Amino acid sequence: MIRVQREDFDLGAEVKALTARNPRIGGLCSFVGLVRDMHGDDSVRAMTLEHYPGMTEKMLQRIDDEAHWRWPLEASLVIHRHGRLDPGDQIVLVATASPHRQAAFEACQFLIDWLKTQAPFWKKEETPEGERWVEARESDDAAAERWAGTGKAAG
Amino acid sequence: MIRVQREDFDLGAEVKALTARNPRIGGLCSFVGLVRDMHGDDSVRAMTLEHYPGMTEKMLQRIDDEAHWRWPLEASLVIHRHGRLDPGDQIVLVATASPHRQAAFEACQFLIDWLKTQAPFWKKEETPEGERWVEARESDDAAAERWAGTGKAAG
Amino acid sequence: MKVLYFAWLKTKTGVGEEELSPPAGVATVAQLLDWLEARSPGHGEALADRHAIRIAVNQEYARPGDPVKAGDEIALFPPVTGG
Amino acid sequence: MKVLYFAWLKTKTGVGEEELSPPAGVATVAQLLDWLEARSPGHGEALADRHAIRIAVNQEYARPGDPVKAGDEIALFPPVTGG
Repeated sequence: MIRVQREDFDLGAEVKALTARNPRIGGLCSFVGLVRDMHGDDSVRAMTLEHYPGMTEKMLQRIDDEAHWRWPLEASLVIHRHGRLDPGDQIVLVATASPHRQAAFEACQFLIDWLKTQAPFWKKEETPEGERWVEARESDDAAAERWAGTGKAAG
Repeated sequence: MIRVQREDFDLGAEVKALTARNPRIGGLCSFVGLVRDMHGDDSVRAMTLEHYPGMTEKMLQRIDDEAHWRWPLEASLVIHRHGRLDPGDQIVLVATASPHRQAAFEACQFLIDWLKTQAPFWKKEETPEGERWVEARESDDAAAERWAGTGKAAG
Repeated sequence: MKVLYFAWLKTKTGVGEEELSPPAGVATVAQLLDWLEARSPGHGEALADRHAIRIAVNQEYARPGDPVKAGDEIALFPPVTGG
Repeated sequence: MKVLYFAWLKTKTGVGEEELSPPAGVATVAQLLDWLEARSPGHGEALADRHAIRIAVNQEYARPGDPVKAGDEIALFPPVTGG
């Protein structure tokens, strides 16, 4: 399940809804990305997330489908916010539930790694020196590359 | 931070308390282990978690300290329940917060992998054929072995 | 054909979205970028470094040799930085 | 010396905790297990397969050759299965 929204989200409530009444779930892994007040040596006062409505949902849905194909997931959720955010604010939530913990962990990392290189979002930071667009990081490409094989993962 | 308790826990509230007012945190990873209604081909009606009071807290604290030594964590939390639990109930929570998502993911996996092989808890399952003590799984030993090196991980 | 610009490509071109009818010779992504580059100094600046640009055709990632045609939705943007 | 039994070791010995004073010859974990094994048929059954048992001395994992002495807290239990 995927959602793109301006509003904040409630990790506890989202996860509860995701796992409710499914005793096949043995492990639930979640990741929340937050706005930091620093980027390298520069302080960040606020951030704006721009996105490409339509393509964003399409890419997130594809990434989510891929995770379900690769791992034996009982449920998954991706929420990504857009708009203006302050330091400490939540940006993204990825949650995966599986009978086995290893599958939950791997699928969760896969989703956030792919999302960071495939989903059309762009961050603009407000610093004391003015606004600037965040540049893509090579380490994010490397993280996504780990999952480049199309083979089905072990359960 | 570690806690051993009979009571249930609230993922959302725990994570909120863990990350509150710390804008250095860029990523928060959490894992919740739940009671499944099946083990292999057998149905499980309920489960009782026995533990070794004193040694349990000592081992969990050591595992938590080790995670902070290996990764640049801003905060971490391990909660493990004991007593009688039903299918769908929460057993354990591990949460890690770091400036970087990779460190948060790795530390979270490290904590749950080590906990499963080092912390003195034992599961007894109630099945239609009666009660039985769960046997340790080789795959859990293998998962913990991945972290056997004592070197400091990349941030 | 609708052309969308995101992030600093929008800032530099000064436009978020434009409805265009390129000439018959514009049949690929690369040919479209060459044609767009000449539209204004802002377009020229935005499209100067092709390695810094990602392209989507009808909301799918595309390469320079991929075809473009009337009715397509083309998007130009920098490498993504969400998550 | 306090000896604790957990999980199926408690079930088989029929005791969760006992206060004991082993003879002078019992100076290591291995010697203690040999001595405990003879205490009752239940102890004998519980301690039959040493590979299935983990030992802690004063709440630290211990090996067969590690020393034990008066005042120690010794715990015997199967491989752990929490998490």
